[in-house]
Amino acid sequence: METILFYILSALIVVFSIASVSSRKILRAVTYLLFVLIAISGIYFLVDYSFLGAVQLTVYGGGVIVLIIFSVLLVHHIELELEVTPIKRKIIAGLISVVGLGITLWAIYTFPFTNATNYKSIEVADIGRKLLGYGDGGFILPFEVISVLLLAVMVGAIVIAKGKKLNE
Amino acid sequence: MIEGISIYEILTLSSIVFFVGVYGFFTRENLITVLMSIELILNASALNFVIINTYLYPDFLQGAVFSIFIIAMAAAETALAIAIIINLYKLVASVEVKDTEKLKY
Amino acid sequence: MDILSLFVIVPIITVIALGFSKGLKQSRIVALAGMLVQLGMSINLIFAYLKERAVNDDIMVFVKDIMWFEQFNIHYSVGVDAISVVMIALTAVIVVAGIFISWMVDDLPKEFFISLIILSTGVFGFFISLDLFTMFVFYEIAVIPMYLLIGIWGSGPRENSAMKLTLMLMGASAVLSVGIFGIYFNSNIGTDGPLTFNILEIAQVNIPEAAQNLFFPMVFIGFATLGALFPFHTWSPSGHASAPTAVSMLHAGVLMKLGGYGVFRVAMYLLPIGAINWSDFFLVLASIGVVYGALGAIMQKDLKYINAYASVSHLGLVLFALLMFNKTAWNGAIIQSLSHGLLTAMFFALIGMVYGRTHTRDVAKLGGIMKVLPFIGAIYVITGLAYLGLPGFSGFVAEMNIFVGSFQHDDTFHRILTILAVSSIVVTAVYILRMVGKIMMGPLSNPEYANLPKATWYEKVGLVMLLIPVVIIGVMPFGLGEMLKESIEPFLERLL
Amino acid sequence: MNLESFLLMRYEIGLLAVILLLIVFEIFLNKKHKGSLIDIAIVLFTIHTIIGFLPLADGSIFGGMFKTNALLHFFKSTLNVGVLILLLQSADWLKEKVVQQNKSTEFFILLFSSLLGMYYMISSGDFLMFYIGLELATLPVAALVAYETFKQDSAEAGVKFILSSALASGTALLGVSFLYATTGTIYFDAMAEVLTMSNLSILGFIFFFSGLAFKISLVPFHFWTADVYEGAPISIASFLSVISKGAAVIILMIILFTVMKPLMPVWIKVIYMVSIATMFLGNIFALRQKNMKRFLAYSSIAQAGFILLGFLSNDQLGYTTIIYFVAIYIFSNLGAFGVVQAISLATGKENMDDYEGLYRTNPKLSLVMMLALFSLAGIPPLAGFFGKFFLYTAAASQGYYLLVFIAVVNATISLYYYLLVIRAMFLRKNENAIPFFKSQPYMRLGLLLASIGILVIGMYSPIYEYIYSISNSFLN
Amino acid sequence: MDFSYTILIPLIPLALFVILGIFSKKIPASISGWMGSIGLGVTFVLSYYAAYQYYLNGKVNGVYQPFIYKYNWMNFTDKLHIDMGVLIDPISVMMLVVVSTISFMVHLYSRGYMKGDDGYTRFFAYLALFSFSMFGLVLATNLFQIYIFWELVGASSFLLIGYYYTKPSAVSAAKKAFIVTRFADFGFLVGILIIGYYTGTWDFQELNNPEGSVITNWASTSFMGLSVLTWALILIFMGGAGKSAMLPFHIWLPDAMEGPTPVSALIHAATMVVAGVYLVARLFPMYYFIEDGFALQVVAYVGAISSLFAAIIALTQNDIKRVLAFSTMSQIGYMMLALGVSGYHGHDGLGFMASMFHLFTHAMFKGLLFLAAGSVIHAIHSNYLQDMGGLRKYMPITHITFLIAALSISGVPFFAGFFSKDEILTAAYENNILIYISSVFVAGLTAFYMFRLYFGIFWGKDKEYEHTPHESPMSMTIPMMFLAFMSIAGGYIHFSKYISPDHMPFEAHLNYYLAAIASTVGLIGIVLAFIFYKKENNLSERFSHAFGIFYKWTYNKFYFDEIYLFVTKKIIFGLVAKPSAWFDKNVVDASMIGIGNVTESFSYKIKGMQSGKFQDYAMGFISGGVVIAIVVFYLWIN
Repeated sequence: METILFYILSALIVVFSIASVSSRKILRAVTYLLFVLIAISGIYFLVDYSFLGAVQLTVYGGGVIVLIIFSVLLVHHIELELEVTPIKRKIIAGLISVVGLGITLWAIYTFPFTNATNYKSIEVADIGRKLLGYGDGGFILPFEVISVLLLAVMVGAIVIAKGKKLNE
Repeated sequence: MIEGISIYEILTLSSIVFFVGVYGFFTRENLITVLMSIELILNASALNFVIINTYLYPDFLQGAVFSIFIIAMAAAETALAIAIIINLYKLVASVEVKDTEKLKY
Repeated sequence: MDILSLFVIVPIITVIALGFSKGLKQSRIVALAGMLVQLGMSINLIFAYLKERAVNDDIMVFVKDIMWFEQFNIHYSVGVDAISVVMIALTAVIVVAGIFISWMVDDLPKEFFISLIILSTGVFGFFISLDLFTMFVFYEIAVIPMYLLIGIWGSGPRENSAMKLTLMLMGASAVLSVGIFGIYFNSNIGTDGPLTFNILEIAQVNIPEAAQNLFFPMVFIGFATLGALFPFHTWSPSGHASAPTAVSMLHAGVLMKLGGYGVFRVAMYLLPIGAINWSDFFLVLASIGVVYGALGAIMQKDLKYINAYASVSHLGLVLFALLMFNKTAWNGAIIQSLSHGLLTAMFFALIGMVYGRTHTRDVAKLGGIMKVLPFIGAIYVITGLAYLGLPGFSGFVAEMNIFVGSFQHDDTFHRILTILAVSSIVVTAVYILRMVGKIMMGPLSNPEYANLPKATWYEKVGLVMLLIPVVIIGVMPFGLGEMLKESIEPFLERLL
Repeated sequence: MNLESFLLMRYEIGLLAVILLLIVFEIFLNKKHKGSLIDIAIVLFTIHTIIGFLPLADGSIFGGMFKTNALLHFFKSTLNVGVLILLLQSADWLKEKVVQQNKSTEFFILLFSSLLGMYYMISSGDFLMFYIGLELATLPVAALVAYETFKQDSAEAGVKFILSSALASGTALLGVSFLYATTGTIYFDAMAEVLTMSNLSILGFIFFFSGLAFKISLVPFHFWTADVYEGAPISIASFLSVISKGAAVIILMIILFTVMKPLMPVWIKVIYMVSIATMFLGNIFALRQKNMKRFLAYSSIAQAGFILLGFLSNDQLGYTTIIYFVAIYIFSNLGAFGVVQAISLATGKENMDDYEGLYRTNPKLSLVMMLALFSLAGIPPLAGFFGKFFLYTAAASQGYYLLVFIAVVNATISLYYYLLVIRAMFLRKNENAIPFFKSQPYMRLGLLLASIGILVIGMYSPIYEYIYSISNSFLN
Repeated sequence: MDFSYTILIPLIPLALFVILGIFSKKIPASISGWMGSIGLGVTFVLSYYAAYQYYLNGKVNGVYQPFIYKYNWMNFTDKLHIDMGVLIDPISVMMLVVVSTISFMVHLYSRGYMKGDDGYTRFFAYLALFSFSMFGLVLATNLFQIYIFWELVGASSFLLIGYYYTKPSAVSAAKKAFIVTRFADFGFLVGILIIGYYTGTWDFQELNNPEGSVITNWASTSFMGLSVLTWALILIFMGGAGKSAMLPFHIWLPDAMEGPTPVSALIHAATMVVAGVYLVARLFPMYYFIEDGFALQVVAYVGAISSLFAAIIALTQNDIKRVLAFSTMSQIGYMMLALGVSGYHGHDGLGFMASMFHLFTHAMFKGLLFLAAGSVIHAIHSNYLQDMGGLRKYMPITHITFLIAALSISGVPFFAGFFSKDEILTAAYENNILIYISSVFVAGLTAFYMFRLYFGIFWGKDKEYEHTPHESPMSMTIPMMFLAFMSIAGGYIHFSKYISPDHMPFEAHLNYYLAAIASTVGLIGIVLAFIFYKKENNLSERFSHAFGIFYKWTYNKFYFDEIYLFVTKKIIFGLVAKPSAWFDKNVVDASMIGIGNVTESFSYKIKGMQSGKFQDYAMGFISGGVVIAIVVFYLWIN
């Protein structure tokens, strides 16, 4: 059952991600992207990491995609079609991607992974403890630092976005 | 751990997503769509971390936590990128890649 | 303060003082004062050296050694032997003469003298260095001001010439630096000591033959490019032609000597086996340079080009002699360095004076200058004759030492090459006389030249300063030769 | 965990305090006096810099996520000094352009958070902290690159920078995930113990390396550099080329020599190739540049190639030389960018042709520029010479004579284009040369500090010796 | 016996040169002329005193002993060094006399001749320099010293020929003289080097010792079939031939007549040009003993051919100084051939003695001829025969002295030339009949062209002169008269008592039979000249027509100048120097510049990499990573 589910999700992910990067209608592309993100969160749920699945859905589905849609709406007419990429460029890009993918897969498949035996699902509480722990294996420091980062990015985004022309 | 699915399959999936994102990054003619490709790339990485954690090293939650940070970071990045793109749009009324080719050689 | 470091410190102080001076008058006085002190010190050094030599049998005397970069075992290490002493004296004389000749430099005088003195600092430092690193540092310090000197105060295609010169020389120094690393990382073979840059210490070890064969050409080409080794000489004609007078003087007179000196001090001393293995190859290049430079000089129309090619020929002789591994020839090489330095400086000074008055250096356009400028004309003729190796002048002493020494080689091939090199004296006569005959003698080519201003006192002082040592060496070579030979010996022993 | 161990993060805390204080001042300061925020920021940062020089213990906190040692102290202080000089040099620009738009506090917040990111990045003990530090160092700069919101170039550069860096960090993340997959840990110390050679780990290393190489602008990961430098405000270009690159080099060094040690045979090859490519391409592109910022961008790419020579020597000599050269490079490049900044501010001119005849009108500026460029070119007795010479020595000590040869050839090529600037300033005479102008005191102080650095760091050997004495502290 | 005072003989002129040279502007003409003359007068006295002392008392056991005073000047190796010093032996003393006499006379003469010239002091400085160099050369104790002064002589000759330096012809003549002799000196120097290498010494005493190791070991090394020492000697002779204007290095001598006439008299008649003869004489034992005199044969034939060749050319020249120049060349050829046919011991050394004898007498009468010619030129301001005629009325002293010299050179009995020439012919006759015949023929030609000159100048048609020519002042005529006296008296010195190759006096007698033949031939020449040129007639033109092409060739000096010009301009300049300059510019230099240009154009070619599209950059980024990965895997797997 899980196997089938996984393959379905995988198929969705691959198909929609390809659709997302090749669709000429921008809003459709955004939508496909949303599907990909949702499908990925599905995989998170599949591996019993529901917390992350939820985060994925909220942050991406709720935050990022909306942000993108807003910006798309701000700068485009809804039905605007994107410019066609020259075929030569597509071929080269595809070639690089395929070679890169090939070498990555080759590296992966030549590595003898041994699955862990003590599989357990990831609990939110564990995550929370980790995030706030300051001893070994604790992640309080990155947690704090990323808050600074978010602050800085916020400041940056605001200061850029509010920018006006000097002469005005 | 998904039954019947080894880590190879999932890593293959994430790699495909990654390189689809890369392909998108290469070929999209619109800055916002390029940004979307980046989301694919970052998602692939996050997926990797989660899968590796659960499949191989479930004792520690490093990968799992890492992926949370990646998602947060992706959001921040996107926000800032969009701010900058919007600013560009204000200046040149376009978000096409071809309008960002003034600086060259 | 030890007697040698002053040779670097005095110019630095002079440069600083120049930084605070204003206008031409102050600048030239400051520069002159500083360099006169330098000249006085260098003359004092000769006597101090002779005195010290009498009681001190080391290869180098007045050795001073200060640790600089401990991790690399880089020292600031100075010391002199007879060869450095005479080269230092040569430099001091030419610098002072150069300042006299540049007495009236009009454009940016302060900067001119600063650059000139920085250049000479590099040269002085190079001659006193015992450490390859400091030597290399001073070498580059000496090269770089050339760019500004030629570029700012030069004439003709000055920018391109300056660029070509700087790049070729720095390229050569780049090659050289690889060679120096090769020496450095082999400097503790067979001993357990640390790696070292000190020439005298490296001379104690025997670098493996393979390494010597690899690094000798690098070090040799690195230095010899500065000594205008064929085919790496092409920076020299255009560079000289574009340079202002004092710079040409200093450059041909002193800077190019660094090449031969470096070959002698570093390449041959530290890599003797490599030197022997490569000697035939470079000997052929040097011989070609000797004849080829002379032939090149025949066809030139610009006075400075003539002189530049002549320098290629004469300095080719220095390298030629050095590659003969013979005491007499080496002695000749060093005297040739001195002699060529003085004579070529005189030539450039004279050309500068003629050019400054007539605004042309085209042989075809000049003529009969002697009638108008008797002093300059007379010195010109004397210089020409000295240049072509007339007895009584230093050139003769040098060339004869080289020829006789080289001809003592047991190998027929070397002797045949020597005869080839000797043939250059004929070609030299041709171009020197052609030049002297055309521009100094004959009818006045241009009526406008009839009222050229006569030589001024500072020009005369500059020329006479240079002429005196030429004559002294030419007439009384005995002391110099003995002094040099003693210092040559330890270097020669490494090769034999 | 006690206060003392908390104080190991003194730099970070200090900088955060500066940021917070600035926000406070921003809130309470009268609108008319907004200009004095700049002075306040400079004073605060100066205090921070001075405090930075106080001695500090080595240690590791947060379970090894944050490490500190003598080398990092030294380097953070170096970065501080660099940023201080940069601030001094940009003070006028800020006053003239930024304060008007009422954006100066934000500028400092962004700049300082980026610096904070670098602190964390180089102090990091695991890949997560490293990643966050990297992003914290990068994202605010992206905002700063686009800071001149009224200029299209600035916006374009911002777009290019943030999108490219996102790709780079994505790639690096993939690489880290592979490393994680092969070792099961993201901690440096732990990974160093279990890392072995395998296809996946090598691939992981390469992807990770490309992410970091992006920051250092190594070929072929460098393409963004020139465009971004050209479009960005000069201060930011300077910051990118000097501070951010320097920090990235240090963390690259730390990671390569600690975590990646088992992969050394591989990364030596990578470094070798990349070094040659970087030197050549940087130089060849720099040859024909007319815009000074672009010119300096390519020059800094080439310089990065030289830095890589130091990586080939796997001993204290190599570490020392890398740090030493980075310090020298910081001062030299700051000198060059400072002059460009000063001239751009006074006249708005940024092209090499505009510099013609500069010496005759502005001798001091030209001299600083000459010092900086000659230092970059490696001309004695300036610091750059010593740095480069020691880099060559480091490479040659492992027998890489061919590479050293290529490097010295490249140094000669680089001399060519540095001389082109010298030519414009000194050799050319120009009727319409930039007229004489007097820079503001801050700018002059900034240039003076840079010049002193250029002159002193090289010849004054105790500096090298000090670095040597601390240089392998990061290995423990 | 002490000859150390002879060191003063070169030093006095040197001092004069230094003083006059440095203060040439300050010293007025009147004083400098006197200074020079007095200085040379002193050397003149010293030389004669030395000769007197040496020839009377210099013998030990009937052999003239050399006296050597020297000090070490420069060391090359342990063995090879250059000494400076004086060597007193018969030939050097004889040369001292010749040089000091002529030099003194020329100094005296120049005071009148150069009067009013603005370079007066300079002229005397040059003369002093020349005298110094010539004395140094003569007194040299070793080959290298001779080479040193040899070069100095060349340089002072350059200065003196180019004395009228504003005259292009003078300048080019001076250059030509210097360069041609320099080329010959190249041979000389190589010869010296070879001798230094193979024998380890340059000292004449060691080289010339017939029992010494040098001469006994000559066969030790050979090169191309000849002993290396023979090669060395031939090369040294090349140097001598250069200075002495032997074929094929003679071309500079006629042109050198551009110098002031006293200079021609001093340098190009009496002293410098015989340096080559002196050099061969100096090394005579080596020439004689090594390879059984092979090199000496070369000397003989070169001398003979040059002698004939020059005499033929002299027939047709119109510039009186050039005629004298070719005559000089011809007479030096005589001296050379005499050396060439000489033996070593006893009476066999006749040729050697004759050569020196002729050198002596020739110096006197040729010096006189030049001075007289100078006097004529001084009077009418032209060098050309066609501008002259009938001058005997205006210039009696010149006329008489010229006649004496002409008779002397023509070998008319009882004049000095007769005696010396007779000895030469005798020596030739005894050794090589071919050379003898040629020499006799030359004797006839000599008489003919000398009297062609004589009649042409002093008789012939009576010319109308713009300014009536008048006799030269006393300062000029007195030296002429003195030399006229010597041109007669010199012949009565018994040279064989003083000079011989082995330093042992022997007795030489006139060979009346041969003398008669030579005198007859000489007289025939005079008579023919009388017929042709005594009165104005067109006989000479008819003859020149009759000889046609041969006349033309002769008139153009057998086109030697043209050949040289061709060789230098076309071959050396055109085919060697020019291509090498081209090569330098277009290959060596261009390749250096080319490296730069290629780099720069490469830079422009690849600028497309930085296209401005950040996606291209990203492609570079990813593909760079991929390529590195592929390369690394490739390297790592292998």
